Amino acid sequence: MTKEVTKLIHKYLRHDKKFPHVWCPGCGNGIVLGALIRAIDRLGLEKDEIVLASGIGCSGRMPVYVDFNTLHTTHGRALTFATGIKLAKPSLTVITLMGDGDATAIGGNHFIHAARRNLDLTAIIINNQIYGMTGGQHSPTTPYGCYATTATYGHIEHAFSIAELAVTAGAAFVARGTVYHARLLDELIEAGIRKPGFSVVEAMSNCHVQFGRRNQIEDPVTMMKWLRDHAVATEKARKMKPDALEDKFTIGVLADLEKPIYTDEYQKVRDRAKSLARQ
Amino acid sequence: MTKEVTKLIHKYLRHDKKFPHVWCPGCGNGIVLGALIRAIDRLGLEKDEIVLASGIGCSGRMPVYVDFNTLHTTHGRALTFATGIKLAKPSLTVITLMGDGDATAIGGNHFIHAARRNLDLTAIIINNQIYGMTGGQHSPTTPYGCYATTATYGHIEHAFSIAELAVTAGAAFVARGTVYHARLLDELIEAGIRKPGFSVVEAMSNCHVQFGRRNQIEDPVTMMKWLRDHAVATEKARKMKPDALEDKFTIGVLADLEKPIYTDEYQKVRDRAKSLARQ
Amino acid sequence: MRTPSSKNRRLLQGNEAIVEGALTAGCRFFAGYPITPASEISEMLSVRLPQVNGTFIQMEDEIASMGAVIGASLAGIKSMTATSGPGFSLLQENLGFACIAEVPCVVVDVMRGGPSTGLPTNPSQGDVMQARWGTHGDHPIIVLAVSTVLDCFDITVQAFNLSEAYRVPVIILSDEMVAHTRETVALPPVDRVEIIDRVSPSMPSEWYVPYEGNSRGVPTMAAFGEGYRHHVTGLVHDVRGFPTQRADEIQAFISRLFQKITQGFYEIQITKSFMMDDAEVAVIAYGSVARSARRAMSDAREQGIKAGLLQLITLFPFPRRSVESVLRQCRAVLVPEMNMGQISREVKRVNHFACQVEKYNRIDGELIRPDEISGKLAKL
Amino acid sequence: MRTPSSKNRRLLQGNEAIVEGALTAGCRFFAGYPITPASEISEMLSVRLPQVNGTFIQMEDEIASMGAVIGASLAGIKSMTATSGPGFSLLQENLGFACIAEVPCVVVDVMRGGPSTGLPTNPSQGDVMQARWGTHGDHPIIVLAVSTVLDCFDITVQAFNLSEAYRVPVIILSDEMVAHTRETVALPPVDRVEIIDRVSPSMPSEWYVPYEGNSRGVPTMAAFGEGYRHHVTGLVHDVRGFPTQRADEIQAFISRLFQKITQGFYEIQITKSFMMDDAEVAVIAYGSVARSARRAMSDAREQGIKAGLLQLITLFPFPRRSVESVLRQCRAVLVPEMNMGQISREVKRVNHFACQVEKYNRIDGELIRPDEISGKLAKL
Amino acid sequence: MKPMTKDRYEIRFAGSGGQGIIMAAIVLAEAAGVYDGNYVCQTQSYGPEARGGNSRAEVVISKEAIDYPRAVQPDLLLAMNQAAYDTNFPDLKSEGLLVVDASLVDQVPTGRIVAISFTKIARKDVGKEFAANMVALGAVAYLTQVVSLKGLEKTLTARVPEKTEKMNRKALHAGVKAARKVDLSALPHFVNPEDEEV
Amino acid sequence: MKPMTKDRYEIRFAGSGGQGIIMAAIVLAEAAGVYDGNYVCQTQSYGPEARGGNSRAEVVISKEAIDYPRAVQPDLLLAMNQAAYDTNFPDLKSEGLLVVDASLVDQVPTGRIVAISFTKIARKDVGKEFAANMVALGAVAYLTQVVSLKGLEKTLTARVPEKTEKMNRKALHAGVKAARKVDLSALPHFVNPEDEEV
Amino acid sequence: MPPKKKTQQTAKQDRIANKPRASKHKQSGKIKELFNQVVFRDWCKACGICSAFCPKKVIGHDDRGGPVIKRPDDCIGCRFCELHCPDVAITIIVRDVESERDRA
Amino acid sequence: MPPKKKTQQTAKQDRIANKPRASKHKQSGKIKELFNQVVFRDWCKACGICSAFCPKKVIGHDDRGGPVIKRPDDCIGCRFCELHCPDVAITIIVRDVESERDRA
Ligand SMILES: Cc1ncc(C[n+]2csc(CCOP(=O)(O)OP(=O)(O)O)c2C)c(N)n1
Ligand SMILES: Cc1ncc(C[n+]2csc(CCOP(=O)(O)OP(=O)(O)O)c2C)c(N)n1
Ligand code: SF4
Ligand code: SF4
Ligand code: SF4
Ligand code: SF4
Ligand code: SF4
Ligand code: SF4
Ligand SMILES: [Mg+2]
Ligand SMILES: [Mg+2]
Repeated sequence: MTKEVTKLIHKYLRHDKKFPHVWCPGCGNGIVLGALIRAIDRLGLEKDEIVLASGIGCSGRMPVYVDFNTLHTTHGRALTFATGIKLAKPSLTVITLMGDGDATAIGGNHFIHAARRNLDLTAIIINNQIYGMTGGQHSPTTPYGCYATTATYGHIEHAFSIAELAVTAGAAFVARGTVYHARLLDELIEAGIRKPGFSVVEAMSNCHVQFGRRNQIEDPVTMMKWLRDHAVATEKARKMKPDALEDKFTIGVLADLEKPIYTDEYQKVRDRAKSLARQ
Repeated sequence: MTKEVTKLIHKYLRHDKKFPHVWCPGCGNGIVLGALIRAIDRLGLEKDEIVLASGIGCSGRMPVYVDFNTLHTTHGRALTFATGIKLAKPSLTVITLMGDGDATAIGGNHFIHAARRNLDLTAIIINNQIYGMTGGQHSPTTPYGCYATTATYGHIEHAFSIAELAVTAGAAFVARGTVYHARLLDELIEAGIRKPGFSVVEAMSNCHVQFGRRNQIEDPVTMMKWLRDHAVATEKARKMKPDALEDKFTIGVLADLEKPIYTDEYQKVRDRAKSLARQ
Repeated sequence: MRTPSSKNRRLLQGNEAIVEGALTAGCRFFAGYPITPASEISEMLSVRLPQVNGTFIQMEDEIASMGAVIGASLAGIKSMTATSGPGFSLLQENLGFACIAEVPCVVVDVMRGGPSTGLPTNPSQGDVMQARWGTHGDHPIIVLAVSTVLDCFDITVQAFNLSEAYRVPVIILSDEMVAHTRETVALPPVDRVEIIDRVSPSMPSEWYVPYEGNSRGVPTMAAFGEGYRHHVTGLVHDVRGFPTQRADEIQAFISRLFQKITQGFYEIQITKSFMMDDAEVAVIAYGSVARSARRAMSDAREQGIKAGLLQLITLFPFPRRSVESVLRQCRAVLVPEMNMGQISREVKRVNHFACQVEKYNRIDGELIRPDEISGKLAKL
Repeated sequence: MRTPSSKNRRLLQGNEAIVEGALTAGCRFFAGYPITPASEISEMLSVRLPQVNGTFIQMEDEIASMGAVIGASLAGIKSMTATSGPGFSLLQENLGFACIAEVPCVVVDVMRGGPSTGLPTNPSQGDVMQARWGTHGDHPIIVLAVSTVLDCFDITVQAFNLSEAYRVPVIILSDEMVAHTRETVALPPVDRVEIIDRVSPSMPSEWYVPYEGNSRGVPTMAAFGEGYRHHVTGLVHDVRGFPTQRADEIQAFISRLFQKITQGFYEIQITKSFMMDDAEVAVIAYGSVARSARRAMSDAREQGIKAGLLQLITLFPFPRRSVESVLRQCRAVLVPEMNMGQISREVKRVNHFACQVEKYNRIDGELIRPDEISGKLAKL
Repeated sequence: MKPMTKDRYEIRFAGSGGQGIIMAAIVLAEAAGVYDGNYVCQTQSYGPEARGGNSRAEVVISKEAIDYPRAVQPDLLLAMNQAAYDTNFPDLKSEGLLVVDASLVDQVPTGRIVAISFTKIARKDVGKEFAANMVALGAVAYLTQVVSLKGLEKTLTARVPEKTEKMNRKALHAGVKAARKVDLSALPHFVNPEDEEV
Repeated sequence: MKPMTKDRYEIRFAGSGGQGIIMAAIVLAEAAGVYDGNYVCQTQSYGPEARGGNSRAEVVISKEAIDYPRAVQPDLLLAMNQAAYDTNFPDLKSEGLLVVDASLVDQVPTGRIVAISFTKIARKDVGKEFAANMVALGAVAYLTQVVSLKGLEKTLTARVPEKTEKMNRKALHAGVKAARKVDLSALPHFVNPEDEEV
Repeated sequence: MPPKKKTQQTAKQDRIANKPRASKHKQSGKIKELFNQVVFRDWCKACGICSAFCPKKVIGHDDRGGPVIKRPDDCIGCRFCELHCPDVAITIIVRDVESERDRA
Repeated sequence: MPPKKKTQQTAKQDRIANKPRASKHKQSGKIKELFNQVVFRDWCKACGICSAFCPKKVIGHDDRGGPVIKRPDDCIGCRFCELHCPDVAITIIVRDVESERDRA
């Protein structure tokens, strides 16, 4: 993988679309784009086999740029469209790409139900802790005390831990990475796609423009350093005291379970239905 | 409490509404109704101070019968209406009453967000593991392998643990009871209402008509025995091996945390806003 | 359920006939959320679809159901959902997506009394205008109304055919009355029913322009995974499917969406005439009320009134031509509806004639009776 | 933000003026979810409401926002939400609840290009019919359209007043153009603005019948927690608020919902006439297009055309009387809209006159220019 | 069995939820429609919960296609309890036939009436009180002759769970038997002897 | 300062997102409206993301209430880069005034044009390239006389964050100063000497 | 709305044990408390819960599943029946022998 | 749609190191691999990430934040820059001294 990184990325881009892409200079979305493509390349999947479905948000713009079957759904609903696609054509590799608001504000219900249902989908969530596209309103992952255009006096709500929520809701594979830890992110996305069943990869990312600006972090570099300094590997975290973990978050694999997969189960339903009908 | 149980219940009923109520003979909803009223009586709350808001479902019919400020909202949205009420008039004791489908299927998102936000609301969820009102379709808590009108070949999805979901989402108080353990249920509801912050009381209940009938449990008594035999007190469960807990569920208090309460926090926002405006 | 097969006759409920129609039309995917009085459609399809290698899924709500239906259709499978008012309101945003992305699909709305939770077990025709205008932004859509159990079968097949032919969502408006009425019907064998499928691209994939209309304004449609990689979005897009803000491209795109329907009026706008040849007064009705109207018309004829009936199957695009010819011919027209007057507004809109248009409305959850209509007719 | 106070003049954006109007009208609760081009309303209210002991909350979506708005209103606080097309579609189910339970509240829909995600940063008038018919079941509702920044203030106050007076949700239709235009306006001091509040019951609580209309058909409204314990439901209910399936009670209830609005037509149906006295041709317009129309009318007058303008502030209940008098008077009427023709349908519906009704539509995300309208006028 | 003579015959069954009113109507409709070759139209109305409350089902049987699906004026009304009788009696055609469950309708009304203790017969002869609907159906079939017993039996085979088929058939026959004792020509008032025993 | 002579004066600013085009228009509008007592109407259009892409803002200033809020034909066009010039030039009134940022517009067009290196002035004289918008605003104010410098200064105090006020004021004056060197009567073509130095 | 019909309802109540019983059994040294089990037939739906779970088999059931008070004096006042009756249809009242005797 | 304009784009690329350098340093006993750092200026948004994190300070930045390759030969090919460039605008290519010399 280490060789010709950029060249292989170009193989998957839609060059007839206007590049440079729409994202702000230094936006983490671009880094996740690279990680996703590298993961897919390593998996050796055909472009035709892949569906990338997003919701609405800065992150939601990603599908435009990549040469797969791409879908830009309504805000929060990517997983519902993905569910239909996967059930209709289980041979497709269906990946959804969502923002933190997209996946856990308006789309929170679909998220937990997809986790419960365990269809073989991969949900990549770019968590920049803010509504980027609409101009910096607080999201369900905006930390307590931070500032946002709808939290001018400091945010009074508490943040969801997206990955933890996915675990409780029943996801088969859950991981968290950051755009600073790019190689790890490649691996986590690769593992998520490889995993049969519902996988969640939360990618902590920087929106220095809408989040950073209001929280005294104006540039991508400082935000990436923040990500670097506050991430603790899951294995390491297990050995740490709760106090030491207070302002940290864990990265790595949080859950990896064997659970029956919806499409397999449904095939059994079909078999049962047919044999009962024959009776 | 032990004396004159029924009489005190009558004090809170709306006698100008047609009793007996609409529920099937032996339906657990009636038992929860009793528990709720006893809890309120023990808390010594005035009827005028209480708002009981429900969604749609068999359970959602409860508010009609009780002499509080009552509200029968749209399916799944009780918590959103309750949020508005509480914010507009924080002095009111706002209780929501929801079915499992109501709270965790269509209303799942409001549920986890209410838990995250930590407004001082009490959410009572009657979990009968089925859609009662619409005729026995599977709900997000219908166990794997069970039968329902939309799971004729056996259910292939996995159930949410409502209380556990509430814990991860951030609820300040979470408890689970059953309609068999009525005295405990009284206490849990009482504790839930007493608790400042968002409290969840999941009441496992019997719908022998829509759930039972299709799953070889045709009468309320058998279902109540099932509840009796599969519930394990949280304290006891902690000492048990995972294997032994396989087909069991825990009852009692699952979480009880100190978290800042939304309305208190918002009062601080108001103070800050005013002092900034004065500058 | 063991069903008798004597002479192919069956006693079916309206909801059941919709299921049969959908299966016959080739529907192999259903996502839904239970709601009275539409739940039987879900329930029966949960039994039937897996028998034919189709897929049924109960989603967490109607929004999710509509999303899944669109997803399945994009993957090449004919798909459908069924709901009633409250759910129909919820799925409107995604329905708009189906409109703009031209995703064929069928949505059944079994109308009950409204607004809000309303009257869950009573029939109504309150969602007619919503079916046309329920999602935001100007959009074309097809709305069909069923009136009998046999209709439920026939029109469901039609709905899929139109949806596939025009790449447009089609709404079937049923109501609690039609949904739960049982009638004996003899369904045609599958091979006798005309089935239309979307046109798939046949050109090399490099030449595929996903949103370029053919002569009828309808683009060919490639399913995901068939080698024609393309982009689908709810944003206004150019012919390649990519978002655009260029006024000329927007104009061309939205115009085509409407023109494909306008060009198909002849095929899309279905009505039925009864005794209209010499009619001096007419009833214009649809749905279960059309049955009462038919009886009322017979009764009125017996009383010597030259009455006729125009039954609307297609409500939108509003069958202007047929209605206009009735308005031109008749002295007076009565539009009975189980709402405050919705289609009567449309009839009035196109009434440039010397015809008196009267409405008759019932909003109490009861089907309008024939004598109410014939009584009104007698006074016109 | 420090604002200048010289002569009370301020440079305000349309969205800002809506905020000022709402605060002046007594709105003390806002629940919303961000969306372009309505987000500024949320953002500014998040700053302003806590200053006046009000409450702002950003909910998880628009469905939740609408629920919270209804809850707050039931608890006695004037409340509002603001959104754009996609969110407006989502909140329709709960909006229907507000209709049936007669909960005063104001919903701002800042229209952008649609359908679906459409054109998020372009103006349109695509949601007009949706504002009237978006929720299921027949329901009465009031829809007002704003056209200038000052309108945004005035009409928002009006919206709250009508909502409180009639216990009906009021929709304010704005569009991206109006929302983001900045103008200098001098807002009236709060004590000069007429504010209407819902009528609270004054009888002893045992006598309180929560859904019994007064002479105007509007029931008094008790806030939760004030001693008038009652039941509120989305089901059709009797005068006491309890669910009913009795046809007579249903009939009486739904009729009252409509009659309270019908009886208030005189007060509710607001229009403005410009140069109509001697007009031979007229433009009927609303929203930002009305501004272009006004200019076009002046230009046409300069060219010697006797043109007039009827600007609709109230879109629904459709101001039939005003429109009819224009139709009666004029040879021809032009209805320019940034949609495929929505209000033009209504104008045609009430046109029983010898007036030619023409529509002019633009759907490319651009505001219709005055010269387009005057050009059309010249040809009428 | 006499052939159906009228072009359109309207039947209404009324009772409370749980009495199997709708199932009886469905079986009647299917028999008359699928087996006897008539046009039929079966409708019902019920409360919001489908449990308890009033329940009402209608069957229209005709030799021609049916327009209005509901009973305009029932030719036959079956009332399975007092409330059902009270609400529905005014709708009955003047020359229409009223059939009541004598076990559950106390106030015996005037007019052409057949009162049979369906519930009691079900309990005693069939052993299951809830089979009263089929007992009543048997009686109605015999009294009206709008449907063939053979059709009803075939329908039962197709519609009801196999294990209950025998019981339902028994109930049907018990109903026919009880109705045989009725002399329609002796109306307007008749009380079935079974009832006298009480 | 000369009073505004025209009834309706239309100004368009065009550039790319991030150049502060809209802020400049807002300040102009507020000054002309709130302080100078005119009717003003300020509008803009932008792409879906509000980051990068083209940005366009208009101000209409009038002694009467303003009907159509947009510029019908701008009296003045300020183009802050080549693309902005290319797209917007055709709309300019024939006798209208074109002002361009000479640092960013390469192809000097024909016609009545004032080219000043706003960006360069901002960088050199103000020390912040992003203050170019205020430099341009100062120049526009001086050249058109539709707004008072005093009004602009007061507006700055009200609108911009306190810490940037001084810088913005400086930029404004730098713009005025640069514009002073322009002899409008010497048009149709003029290049500001500042630019010559490059 | 306060329950206005209270007296009416009380009147309707199915007083199973309407004559006072003097049966004071001595049990474990102290006087055993006695209870009346009052079923409100209008609301009882004969679900069978009270009879199935009564630890002392005080409550039996008729052929429709409705409660039949069989051994009223065996009742220990545990109130399981009362707490679990979904229809608020059964009430356990401490038997006040004195006052009942007075009224008799 | 396959990227058809590949050659065109490659042509556009800003070849910082366009003449071969023969600088083979001996390091820890084996021949040090050398790399070219190719910045695609059309896409680079001058975010500053590559320069800020380059462990060997190979990349500096101009006054707008854009990358300036300062010490190309110090590059260790760690590809941090390449993996983190949000705009796919920087490529690290193993320097093939032989072929570059040939072409020169
Ligand atoms: C129904 C609906 N409501 C609101 C919006 C407006 N909206 C677009 S993106 C967005 C949130 C974006 O935040 P996030 O999902 O975190 O994505 P990001 O932009 O941060 O990548 C919102 C609220 C919408 N498009 N649709
Ligand atoms: C938007 C919407 N969708 C569907 C329904 C139909 N519906 C009513 S209640 C219900 C589910 C009831 O299940 P649950 O919440 O578990 O309550 P229960 O009846 O079991 O107490 C459904 C799907 C509705 N009322 N509104
Ligand atoms: S606003 Fe934030 S998330 Fe959106 S493109 Fe810019 S930096 Fe990225
Ligand atoms: S259907 Fe189930 S939940 Fe509903 S009332 Fe009956 S037993 Fe209770
Ligand atoms: S528990 Fe209540 S409803 Fe059930 S049988 Fe006993 S008294 Fe009757
Ligand atoms: S109180 Fe206890 S012992 Fe007495 S009847 Fe009830 S359940 Fe039986
Ligand atoms: S990381 Fe990429 S976009 Fe950022 S400065 Fe370096 S090359 Fe340019
Ligand atoms: S590959 Fe590593 S050392 Fe070389 S330029 Fe990039 S970051 Fe620096
Ligand atoms: Mg985000
Ligand atoms: Mg349930």
